Amino acid sequence: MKNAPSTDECVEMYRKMIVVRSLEEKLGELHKAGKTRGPIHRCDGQEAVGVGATAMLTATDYVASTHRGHAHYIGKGLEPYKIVAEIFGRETGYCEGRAGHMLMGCAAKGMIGGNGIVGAGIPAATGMALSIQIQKRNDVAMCLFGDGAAQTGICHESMNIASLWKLPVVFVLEHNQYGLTVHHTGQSSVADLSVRAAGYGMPGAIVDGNDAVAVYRAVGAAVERARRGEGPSLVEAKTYRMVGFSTSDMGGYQKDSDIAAWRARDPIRIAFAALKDMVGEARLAAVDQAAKAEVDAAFEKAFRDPFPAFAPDPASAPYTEVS
Amino acid sequence: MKNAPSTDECVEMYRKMIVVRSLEEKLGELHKAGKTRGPIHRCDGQEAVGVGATAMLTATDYVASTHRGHAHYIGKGLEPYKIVAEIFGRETGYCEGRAGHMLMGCAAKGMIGGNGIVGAGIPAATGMALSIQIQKRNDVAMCLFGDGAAQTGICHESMNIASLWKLPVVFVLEHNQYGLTVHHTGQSSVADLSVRAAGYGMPGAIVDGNDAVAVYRAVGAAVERARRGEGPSLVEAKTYRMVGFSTSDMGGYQKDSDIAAWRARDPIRIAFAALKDMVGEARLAAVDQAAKAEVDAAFEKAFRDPFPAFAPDPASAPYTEVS
Amino acid sequence: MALLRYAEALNAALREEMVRDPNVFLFGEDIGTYGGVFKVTRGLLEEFGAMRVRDTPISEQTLAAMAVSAAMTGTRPVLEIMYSDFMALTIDALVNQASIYEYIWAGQVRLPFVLRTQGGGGVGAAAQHSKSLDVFLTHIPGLKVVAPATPADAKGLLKSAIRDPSPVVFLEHKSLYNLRDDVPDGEHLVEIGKAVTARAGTDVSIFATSRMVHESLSAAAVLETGGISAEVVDLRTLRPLDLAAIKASVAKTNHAVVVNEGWRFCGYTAELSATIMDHAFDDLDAPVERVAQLDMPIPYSEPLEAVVIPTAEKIVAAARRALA
Amino acid sequence: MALLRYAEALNAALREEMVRDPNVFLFGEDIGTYGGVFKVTRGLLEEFGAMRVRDTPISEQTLAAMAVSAAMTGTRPVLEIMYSDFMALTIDALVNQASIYEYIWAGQVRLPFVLRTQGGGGVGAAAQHSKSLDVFLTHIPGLKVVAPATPADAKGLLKSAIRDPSPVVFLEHKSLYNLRDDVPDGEHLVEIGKAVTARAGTDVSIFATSRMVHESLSAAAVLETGGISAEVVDLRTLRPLDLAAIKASVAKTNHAVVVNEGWRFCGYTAELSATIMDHAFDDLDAPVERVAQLDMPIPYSEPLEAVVIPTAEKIVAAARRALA
Ligand SMILES: Cc1ncc(C[n+]2csc(CCOP(=O)(O)OP(=O)(O)O)c2C)c(N)n1
Ligand SMILES: Cc1ncc(C[n+]2csc(CCOP(=O)(O)OP(=O)(O)O)c2C)c(N)n1
Ligand SMILES: [Mg+2]
Ligand SMILES: [Mg+2]
Repeated sequence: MKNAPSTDECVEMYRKMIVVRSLEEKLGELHKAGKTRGPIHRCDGQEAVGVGATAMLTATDYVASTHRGHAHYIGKGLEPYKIVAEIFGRETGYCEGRAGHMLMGCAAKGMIGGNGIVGAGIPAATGMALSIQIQKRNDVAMCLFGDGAAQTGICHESMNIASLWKLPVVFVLEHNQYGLTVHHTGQSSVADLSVRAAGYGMPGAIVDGNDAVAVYRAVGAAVERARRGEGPSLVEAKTYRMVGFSTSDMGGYQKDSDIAAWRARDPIRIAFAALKDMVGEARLAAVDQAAKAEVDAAFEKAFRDPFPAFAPDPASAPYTEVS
Repeated sequence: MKNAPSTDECVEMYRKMIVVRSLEEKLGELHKAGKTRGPIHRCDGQEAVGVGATAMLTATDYVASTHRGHAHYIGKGLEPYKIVAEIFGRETGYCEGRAGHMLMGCAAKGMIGGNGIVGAGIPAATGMALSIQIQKRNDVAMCLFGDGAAQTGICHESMNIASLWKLPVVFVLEHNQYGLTVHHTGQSSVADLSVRAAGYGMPGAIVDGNDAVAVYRAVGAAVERARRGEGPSLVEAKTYRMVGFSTSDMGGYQKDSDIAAWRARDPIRIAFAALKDMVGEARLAAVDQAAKAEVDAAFEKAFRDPFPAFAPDPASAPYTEVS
Repeated sequence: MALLRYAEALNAALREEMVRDPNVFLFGEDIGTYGGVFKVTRGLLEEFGAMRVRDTPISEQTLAAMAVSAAMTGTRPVLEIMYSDFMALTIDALVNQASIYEYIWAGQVRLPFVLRTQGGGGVGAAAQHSKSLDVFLTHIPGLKVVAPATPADAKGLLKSAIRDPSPVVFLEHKSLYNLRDDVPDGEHLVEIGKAVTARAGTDVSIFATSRMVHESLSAAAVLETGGISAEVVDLRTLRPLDLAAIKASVAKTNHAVVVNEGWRFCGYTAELSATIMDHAFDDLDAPVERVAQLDMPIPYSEPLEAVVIPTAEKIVAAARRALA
Repeated sequence: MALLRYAEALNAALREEMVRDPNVFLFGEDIGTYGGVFKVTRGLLEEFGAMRVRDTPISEQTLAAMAVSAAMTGTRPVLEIMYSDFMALTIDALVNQASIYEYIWAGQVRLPFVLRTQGGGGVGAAAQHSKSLDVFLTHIPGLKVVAPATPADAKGLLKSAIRDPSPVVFLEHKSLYNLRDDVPDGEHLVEIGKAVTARAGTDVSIFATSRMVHESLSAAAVLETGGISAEVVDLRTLRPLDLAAIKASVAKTNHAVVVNEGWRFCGYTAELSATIMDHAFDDLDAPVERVAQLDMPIPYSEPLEAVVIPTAEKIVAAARRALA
């Protein structure tokens, strides 16, 4: 089938999901130890969406992410070391420590970027797609966004404009059932948000967000369509956030039974099951080990790096003559 | 049939449409004569929507209007004289000349109110419906808004919230084919905007916006539903603006053939045709004459009224101790 | 009198006003089941039910507009906007809607709503969750803007805000929620538009808002050791501003420092400086010194953020410059 | 040199820059087929086609956000927001997005976009179509804000704005579009951040922006008849502000009047007053006088609106107070 990932691509997605999970778990430990600063939004359980949706993109394609972007960062090819350095405010981070975990960007890899304003990645990707169209480039723009973000006004405005102008953008909705703590039944007037695609005259699809291959296929088809100049699509990936909304989550609103049920459908477990007969457990174990080692090394190295020195921002100067 | 207007109601809608048309035409003449101030947005050709949609409401129901609100004002029972006085900035206007034609409000009649921010009436009505629900009142809130306004983010946010909370609000979309000068094919990604209702799990209907009775029936059903506590509905009334977007319109973007075709379907002509056998032409002629006379008298009286005297706004004082 | 955290004082004010007036209701993101991300609304859903304590979708622009129209039609909405950075999404509802109706409809409606939010930096929340956008609000006619610095004022001002017939924007500070202090029980109202002298002094007046009041008090303690007697005035209400209190203090000290956590250029300190120029120029022995945030985005990394946000040290330096 | 209306000068700037750089494109409501409600983009759709001149849906918030991200990715968007009142809808894109990236991404991206809008009162457009919300923009780090008062500056500043690597908000005035004056042909660039002396004088400096420059010139003519020599400085760029020009003028006249059409409280005149206090206190013989819009919504009726908007008479009175 068209848009199906190769076996190597599947292994690579598996590897990236393990990188993300290791990163998230390590961040969780460090938070408990009081060693993080500011809120950190982990995506444990949602890795298949971010990794699967970005796996077929090139470096000149753009991705606009969210506050919960670690899987998108890794999916788009960012290095764990520079991500970790940024999260810990080091000079060697992607943004020299100025952006932090939520707002990270790497223009060279087309990750522009994390965003802490819920929904903001949607018009951002739409604008990038406009830019691509005007420059007659063959690239696409993608935004990943949550079920909470789908209720924002800019989501509506962006989808309307994208469809009207047939912009090369792919809307990937990570439906993880919650805003921060508000269940989707408390924020979305319909259960399946992809039904809204019809209101913009664009295709809408639902996919199992815990199956990276399924995500790859559905999103891949949308990416191809966008590249052909046929306009945007909406892909709704159903998934679940297995940890707190951020490191400051005090809990109490997720059902234990839900968590258990979704843990049984852990995207890494699903990928493992699908791959183990294809490539053998040994290769997967090696991949697993290497991924974890890379993340461990990233933390070790980053923690030894210096903090940045302060420099003023010339673009922000209020006076022509600096006083 | 339920929700069908009585004959008297039909005659009353006919009368109100003539009041609106006379008002608009008189404003057009005065503008040409250089006697108006600021932009004025006429609704010639759309009278059946504003008048039909508001005909079954009571004074304690609320209507949130737009920049093009004259039919809504008259529909909700406002007096031509005080409307005209407001449009000409007189002390005797509904808002003592402070609001002008676009922003007029009459709280006592539940018209709150005109609004020059496109789309703003939609969350306004939604908030009023919330207020009604919290006070356990039996009233409904309605907004009328354009096909341009339907593309705004607040339209999306409001419809989602209204449906989620089953608020007693009715969304009446006046699809007059244009924003100011942008044809609907240049601003709406779908031709029939009511398809979007499905994205909020609420009923959506299309109605002939040049037939006041059809509008009354469709909106009336939605009003009943809202009053029963079953939540919001979207009614899309297809119509056409037969004059410029405002008194400053320089034209050039509407097709003559379209204007001619819609003129043939003038809502007043349609109402006349439907009524003339029911009540006789004589009664309609009398209604027509009285309506025009009322409008003429309104202008005459208002023009003799004084301008307001300036008074500061205590609510806006920047200092506790007035300096 | 009870020893309460700032967040608990706010919670008490909300609870008391909801008991007093059935038309008061709360809405906002994560305020119900979870009790608010800063736990200000904890327990209120349980006590008052889902009709009056509503979790909402993420739709700030519409929520603010709904507060305006709900207030016009018989209820007293209290809306929580989670971070003051997101107030950017409410500006249309405030400046194009809330601001105008009491005046342009010639008194036909009043708009008794409260929009609570919290701002401020210093905790590594980075460029989109740390800003102090006070002037976006204080510039708007028809709004009142308050910013309590203590638990007692948090309670007293919030109760007054809820009873006020006009829109009140209520600015909390993320670093004050855990501040614990005595709070009067029950009917404790603090008048909107009245500053308070947080510390009396004779040599220099420091006018400050929100968390900067505490930085100013620290600064005053340092200045004291250098023999300088600083008066710290907690403005409490940013609009309408208590001009009499400002004039009286400047008349006494003849030197003024103005402190606000927001950006300097076109920020709230600009108005304070200009107001003092307008009304107390002849009392001034030196130019008013402004202490504000550096004019740039707030960086994430701790050593960078520390340079950008105003501190007691900067206030001390400003006071010394004023007296030099 | 040609005699052009302000709107025509803007049109010439857009056309020239679009010819020069294929990555410049225009979008906004009613700018294409109709040529803009103020006719600034007249003829450009016909000349450059629908790919580069786009009519848009009514979606200001998203359009502004799209300008930001399109600018980051290789194009130079010029977005028209029809009325400055609707800028309220763009504040999120400006303060939470455009403001931050050049700094927080440590120079990885530049944001060369221009956001054109027009504001101002005096024509009976009422409370939602007449405001001057300058400080909502000038308060934001990372933005440049310009406001030409003449056709020549309209052209020269717009060309510079389009070539600027950073976001520029370009404030036009609805009552200036028909102002006709000489405009240099072709490559005429006016540097952003430079004020200009519109009229030299020795007794009092009047610092003004946009249409208020013309009111100030009228005021200066009146003052002249009373023997007062007023210098009128057209600031042209509101951010970054030309501090050297301000200091030089105040050093000469020792008296200052600052004029901006927006509201007074926390408005742009507050910053001008505070800036002069910060940098020229010792040169001042009297407090800076502020002339601004009354702090209230703009009423519709002509005699009411006339009281609210600043006028030459108010500037004359302020200059006389400064010199009293
Ligand atoms: C405009 C805005 N409103 C509120 C918030 C606070 N907030 C951060 S994440 C979040 C929930 C987002 O839900 P969703 O889009 O489903 O993403 P998820 O967290 O589930 O990944 C909220 C309300 C914000 N950052 N921005
Ligand atoms: C937020 C906002 N953007 C733009 C405008 C300028 N404007 C006024 S009316 C209008 C067109 C509105 O179209 P529609 O909603 O279809 O209403 P119609 O004029 O057709 O009645 C526009 C763009 C405005 N008033 N408010
Ligand atoms: Mg979610
Ligand atoms: Mg329309």
